[in-house]
Amino acid sequence: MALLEFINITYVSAAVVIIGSVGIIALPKPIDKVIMFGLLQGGFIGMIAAARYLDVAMAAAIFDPISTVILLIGITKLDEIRKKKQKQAQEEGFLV
Amino acid sequence: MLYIVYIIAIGSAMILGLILKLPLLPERPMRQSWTTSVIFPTAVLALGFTAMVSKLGYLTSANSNYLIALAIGVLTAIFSKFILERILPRPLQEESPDESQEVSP
Amino acid sequence: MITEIVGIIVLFAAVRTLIAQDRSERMLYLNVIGFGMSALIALYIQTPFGAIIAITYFVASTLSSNAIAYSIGRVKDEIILDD
Amino acid sequence: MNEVIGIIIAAVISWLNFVLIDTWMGLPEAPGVKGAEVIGRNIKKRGGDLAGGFFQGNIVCSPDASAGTLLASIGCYLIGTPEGGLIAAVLVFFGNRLCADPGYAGTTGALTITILIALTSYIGLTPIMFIAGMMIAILTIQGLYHPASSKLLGKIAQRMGRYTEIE
Repeated sequence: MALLEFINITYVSAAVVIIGSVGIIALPKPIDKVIMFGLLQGGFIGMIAAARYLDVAMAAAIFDPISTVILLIGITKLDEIRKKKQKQAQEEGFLV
Repeated sequence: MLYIVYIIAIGSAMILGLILKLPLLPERPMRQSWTTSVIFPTAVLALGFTAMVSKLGYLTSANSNYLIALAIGVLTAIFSKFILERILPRPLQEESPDESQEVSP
Repeated sequence: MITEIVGIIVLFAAVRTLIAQDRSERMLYLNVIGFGMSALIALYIQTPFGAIIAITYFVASTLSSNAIAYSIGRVKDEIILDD
Repeated sequence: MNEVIGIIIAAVISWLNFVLIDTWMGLPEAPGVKGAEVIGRNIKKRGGDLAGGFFQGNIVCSPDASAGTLLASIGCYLIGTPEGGLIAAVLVFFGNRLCADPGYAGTTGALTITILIALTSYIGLTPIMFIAGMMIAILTIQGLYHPASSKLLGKIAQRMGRYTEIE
């Protein structure tokens, strides 16, 4: 039961951040990376609150969905451009 | 003793809401309508704002409590009549065809 | 006692998020992380401002979950360029 | 009261509260936003029920009665028993409107759990037990095994007459 002493907000948030960064590095698809980035944001705010910087935690909690939305807009546009380019390449190859 | 403040706030908000011609209940089916009515959300907002002012420590003397509660009710009714639809508009239904048209040329 | 229960639930959900096979299965586990982290923040910071931070964090995480779930429906199978 | 028994009783109360209110407010009927439909279809593809899948997708995509239960317990624990729940109800309402949802389920859940906390404080239940109980309740819905929990939610929706009509 000595292991239960390590279950507090500091160690749990650090473990969540480590799991999130491992997921960002290891998973191949971009939207999986964004989901693990959402996991990392939760652990990050927990780490800030564990050090009692409450105003920084408030600002980070407000700015997190904005960063996620900007990443998702970029991923969606890039995917559409790649699919269009692939279709164009297929048509040109068909013509040639 | 403190519960009289909540009753005054809810009562003034509902009466001013009825004067400003808000509907009493949303139209049926009630769980999918976006109409701003007297019961929901005006009464809930009046309860919450009164609790905020009470916890911030502005309800001290017995005489000015009732005036503050009356002012909260009036401001809540004006807020839900004129400002709530403007800062939190109801969402558009389907916008996916427009974006695909934007990208295609 | 209560902190240990919530912490073990958060660690369980985080590990299942990493090893899940499907994309929308990950979204459900991420929701459990949102609940658990806001409960941990409220249990650690015992002032009224802690409650405001917990509520703000929960609403913000739900907003980002909404955006991710909307774009899962639009981007079905994306193209990966690996050099 | 003993702490373990209190947590178990609080878990049962919170589970009944948020499942009944969410079902009554029509979460299994239709996906409110488009992301909920994606999650519901995926759960059905893995062997679950479509109405339960819409229920779980709606919980993910906007703060509903489950969020109202947890946040009102937090408010009652840190701010004070009647006032914290009311403040949490207002903030959940604004969050619901930001997520493109009318917001009936969240505020109703927050107000009812505030009344329940105020009533059960006479037999020795404290708000901190409700926080742990709500965590256990949300783990049984979203975290363990999704086909079984979605089938259970679908049966409850059929019993209450809120089953989905979308195929």
